[in-house]
Amino acid sequence: MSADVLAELDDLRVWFPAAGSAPVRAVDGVSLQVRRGETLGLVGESGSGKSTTGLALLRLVDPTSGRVRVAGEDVTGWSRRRLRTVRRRVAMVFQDPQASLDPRHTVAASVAEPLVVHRLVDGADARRRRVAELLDLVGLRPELGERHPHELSGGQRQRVGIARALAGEPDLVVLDEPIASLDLSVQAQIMNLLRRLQRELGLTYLFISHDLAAVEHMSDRVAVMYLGRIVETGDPTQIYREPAHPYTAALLSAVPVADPAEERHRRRIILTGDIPSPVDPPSGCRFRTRCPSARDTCAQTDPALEVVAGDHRAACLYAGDAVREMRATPSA
Amino acid sequence: MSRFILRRLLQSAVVLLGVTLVVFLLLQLVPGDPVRVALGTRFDPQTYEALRSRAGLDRPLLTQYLSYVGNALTGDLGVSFRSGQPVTTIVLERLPATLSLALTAVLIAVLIALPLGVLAAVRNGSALDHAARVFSQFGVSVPDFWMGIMGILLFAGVLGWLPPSGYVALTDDPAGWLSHVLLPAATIGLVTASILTRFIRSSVLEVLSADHVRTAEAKGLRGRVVVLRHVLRNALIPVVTVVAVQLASLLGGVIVVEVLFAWPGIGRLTYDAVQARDYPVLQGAVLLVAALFLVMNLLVDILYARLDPRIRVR
Amino acid sequence: MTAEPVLAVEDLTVTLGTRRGPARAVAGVDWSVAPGRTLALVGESGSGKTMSVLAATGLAPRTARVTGRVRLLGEDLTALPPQRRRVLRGRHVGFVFQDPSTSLNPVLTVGRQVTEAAEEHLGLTRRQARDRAVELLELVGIPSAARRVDEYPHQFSGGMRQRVVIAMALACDPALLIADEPTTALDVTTQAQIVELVAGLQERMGTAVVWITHDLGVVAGVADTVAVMYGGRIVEHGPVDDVFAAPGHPYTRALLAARPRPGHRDADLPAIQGSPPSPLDLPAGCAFWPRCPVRGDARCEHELPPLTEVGPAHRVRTFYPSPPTGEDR
Amino acid sequence: MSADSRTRRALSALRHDPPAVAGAAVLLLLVVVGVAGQWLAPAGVNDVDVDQMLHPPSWAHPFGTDELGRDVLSRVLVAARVSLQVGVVSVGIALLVGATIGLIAGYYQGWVDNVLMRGMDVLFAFPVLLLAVAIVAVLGPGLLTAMIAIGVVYTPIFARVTRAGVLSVREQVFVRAAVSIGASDLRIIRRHVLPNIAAPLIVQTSLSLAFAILSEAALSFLGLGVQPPAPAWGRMLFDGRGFVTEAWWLGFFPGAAIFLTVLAFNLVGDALRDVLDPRQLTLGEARRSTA
Repeated sequence: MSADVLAELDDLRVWFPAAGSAPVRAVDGVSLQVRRGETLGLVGESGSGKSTTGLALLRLVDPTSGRVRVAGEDVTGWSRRRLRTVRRRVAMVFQDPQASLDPRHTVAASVAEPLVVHRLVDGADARRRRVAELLDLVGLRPELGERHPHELSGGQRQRVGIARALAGEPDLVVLDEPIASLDLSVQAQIMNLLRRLQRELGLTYLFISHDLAAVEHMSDRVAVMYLGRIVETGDPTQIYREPAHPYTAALLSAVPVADPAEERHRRRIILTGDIPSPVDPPSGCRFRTRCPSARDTCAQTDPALEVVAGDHRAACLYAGDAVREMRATPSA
Repeated sequence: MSRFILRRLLQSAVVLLGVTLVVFLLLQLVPGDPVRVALGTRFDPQTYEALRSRAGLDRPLLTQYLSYVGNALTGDLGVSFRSGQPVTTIVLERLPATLSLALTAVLIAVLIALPLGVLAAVRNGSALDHAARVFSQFGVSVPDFWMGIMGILLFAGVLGWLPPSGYVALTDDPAGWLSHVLLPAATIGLVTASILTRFIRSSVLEVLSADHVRTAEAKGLRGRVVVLRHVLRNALIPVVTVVAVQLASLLGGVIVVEVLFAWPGIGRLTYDAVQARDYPVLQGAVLLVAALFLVMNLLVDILYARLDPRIRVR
Repeated sequence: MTAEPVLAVEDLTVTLGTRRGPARAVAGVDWSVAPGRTLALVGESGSGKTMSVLAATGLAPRTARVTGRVRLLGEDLTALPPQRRRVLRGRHVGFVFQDPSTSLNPVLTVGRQVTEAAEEHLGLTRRQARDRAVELLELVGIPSAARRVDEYPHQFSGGMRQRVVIAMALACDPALLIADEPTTALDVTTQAQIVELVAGLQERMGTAVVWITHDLGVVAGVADTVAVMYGGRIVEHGPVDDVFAAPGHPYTRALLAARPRPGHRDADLPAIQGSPPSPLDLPAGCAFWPRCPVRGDARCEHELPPLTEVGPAHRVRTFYPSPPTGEDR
Repeated sequence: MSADSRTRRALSALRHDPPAVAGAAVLLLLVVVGVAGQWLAPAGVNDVDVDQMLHPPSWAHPFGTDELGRDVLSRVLVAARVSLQVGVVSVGIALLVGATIGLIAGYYQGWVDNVLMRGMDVLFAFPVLLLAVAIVAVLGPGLLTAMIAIGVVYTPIFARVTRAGVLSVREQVFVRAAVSIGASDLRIIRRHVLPNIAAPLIVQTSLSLAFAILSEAALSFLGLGVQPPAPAWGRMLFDGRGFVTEAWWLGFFPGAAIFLTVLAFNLVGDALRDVLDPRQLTLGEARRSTA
């Protein structure tokens, strides 16, 4: 793992035991690298396994198979105690700002927890000063430190979550749906804040979200996930213009555009049916049961991520052609 | 579904085994020699030797326990230190009295708590709601034996409507049984009613605030239909388990009420066994009650699974 | 030209009693929707968009004080006795709520729930109701409806459950369908299916639709007219094309600009500072004043701006409507 | 726990809740009587006065006299100490042992959880009073054994409440956040789990005190509590039941004392539940609040 790769997953599988049936294959063979300074976007719908992938990277969930490497170490089999040493390097920001803060603790106490756990400052004064710095860094008045989470707005709580994540001076921050439960106007504030912090502190982000527009806006590279697998990866603007995998095309086509004229006249690719059960995914390509241009061969082979052009890859036997075919035929 | 039952059966079996261990160990806690303590003034060597060997108290602890469990499985719970009669028959004789008292009490409780609890929730904040809350608050706090004494004073003493105590078997003379069971059953029933009222009220309140009830209102269904079809059905599923648990706990015979009303149930038997230091009978009574409790709980879980389609239909 | 509106709300005000004092969730709102047309109510949390619809149809919480006039198919609901209002609502208005996993009764079969309104209001027998249920489930695209009509909600996926809720809302062939964030809890591909489904049904049945959402993309796709709500009031109201092309109110403009657009990755987003107001302490003047980039003069803070015309049927509630040119989109 | 605003808000809410205030007042009175009972008592608890037997309530004997001519008021006052002592000590045992078991079972789960909780199920299988009676029967009646018996009997309830609290806190996102920060299990338990299960435990303690006092009264009613001539409310009721028709006060006053004490603990317990348990607060309010 070269120096500038902060975290890496190698053919990761995370299966959860399910009562009375085969295990749920939340993540079923995912490999990815997060390089220093970049924002890797992980986009997909519910059931795609994107959050589980993030949790596996932080070893908050035990992998069933495959390797997890963080900050140059293969931490796949490490015990919780041993993991604590590496925890400081990788921080996490959660979707629900209120749930991620202990209601009994003041804002200052929550932000200070990494400082105390890793003994980064000694003495209460130094800690108080550092907390004030962190709150200011995320655009909050230091006197908010004495408040409790329920006295703050959603946006303010998420800023506290970010301040806490930065307290341990991490290299990599995993953002799990950081703006999903915020109001529209507040979402923009938090996205701007995250970008500014990345520029100022040289942070690396894994940005997990179902919001395609936000992922495109935030990410240098993006990976689209479906039913526990990465189906397409590459430069977001390029992929959003020329998706190679039929699922990505359908996903992009499903996002409504905030322009009435365009929204009324654009041709949509409407997928039929529901996402299959992750307990026994379809044979061969797992998207074939919903893919408008699926062929017989799709049922036999389980396509790997093949290069389409440069850094742009897709896991489809007919990458590119399938999408062109879908767009040619009138919408379903 | 069956996997669920199997797991619960296994669990209950393990707990029952644990119960037999606790009941067996009770005897070991007796300071000194249980038989000598039990015989006390009535001590004579022959009975002492006979009882000791019958109970096999000289053998090592483990063998004693294993034989106790082995015998228990075949229905043999040893013999009474006092009368020498088999414990099993003594205890089973008293079961009908406790059963009839417990069932009557729970019936009274449900007849009071169901309407009161539901109405208090549906008319949340009304005078009835406050009354229900005061009633359940008071009911839970009243010592049942005090209520019994006051009941005897009023209905037997002052009004003379009911006998102060005593028991008549239902099978012998139903009218006589009824007049005797009313006061003790009401005493227990009021306490149980207040527990149930509180639970039913909060269960109904919780369902009333569920989204699907708002959906039903949106559909313009009549108030009664919304409550009957969309509230009660959901709210009463958990209530069934609470009622069953209350019934199961009353199977132990509410000792104080049975003592107060001279009701020859298992509770009274336990009290007499304690007075007479008749430990095998005490063990037998406690074991039977705990076993009944476990069986009731098992039935309740299975019933709950049948009632709630989310569990019944996988 | 406009047909008799299916539902018309005039000067609707809703005040809720909460532990921390009275909260004015809706402060004088007017809107209406004609047959076959779709009105979108858009706004952030606490804007009063859902409460205005619930209050209009008599579903506001008991502690709420509702004033103003609400005409459903010509009858003023606020003047009717509760029973009559209940019947009118049940018969002529269908509801689709946000969370499909809690909108259905978990212990009742899907078929029973879909047509119980029809039994109540159209007098269908149990037999007829069951057939109607299968018909409705097929109409909303649920495979093998005849078998699934006797299944329970937990046996359906999120998307399928929402289709059941839609079938339920259409059971009495209502004149109006109220959809309160019907696709917010769904994935974007499922959302596309549901939007497609509702559009198709509306066309076929001529139903008027009030669609509540906070997603501007959805508004652009479904709405004929749009009302932007903020702090319990409508701050902009007009045909969807005009409002999107030339937003008159600073808040609408800011909302449209705040969404990330493909290909604009380099620039930061023009975010609106602060957060939406709480109905407990609504400012006296314009509710958006504390966050408004324009803030023309003192009147904004103390005086409630009236609704002023900026185009045909296009009104904004601000002292500083932007000129109806489109240059700052 | 810092004097956070949630606790201040809780205390102020308590003040405006009449039943809670009444309950707290009675409890205060009980503690005073419990501590200073014998000095407050107008007469000695065992002053037998043959020609004063079974006198109805009067100025001299506000609660009347019993079958041995003893002043019932004095005996009730002194007996308060017994009930309070048994209640507090037994609930203390149950809280300590039960909460520890519940904490371990809830946090570590796996076979530890299974073994501990099956053990608790075993104790749960016995009706409360029946088990207490059995324990006292073998250990011999008396104050200490009553405390032990009631303590043992209420341990499972605390184990279950604690375990449920720990399980629900473990699922919270802020605990996962603490793990992601690298906090140790011990720190997570001390800083995050315990403070968040304090509320249900406080409520359970108050309610259990009520039931413990009822249990003590029942035990002493059956003659298995503190032995005569020491006064105990339950025993006074038992002795008085024979005279209930001609001397109503023998049955009424001791019973009323039990009832008031238990009611007080219940009122305070319920008030604490409404104030401390956020779920209670949000249940009604959230569902119908502004959308």
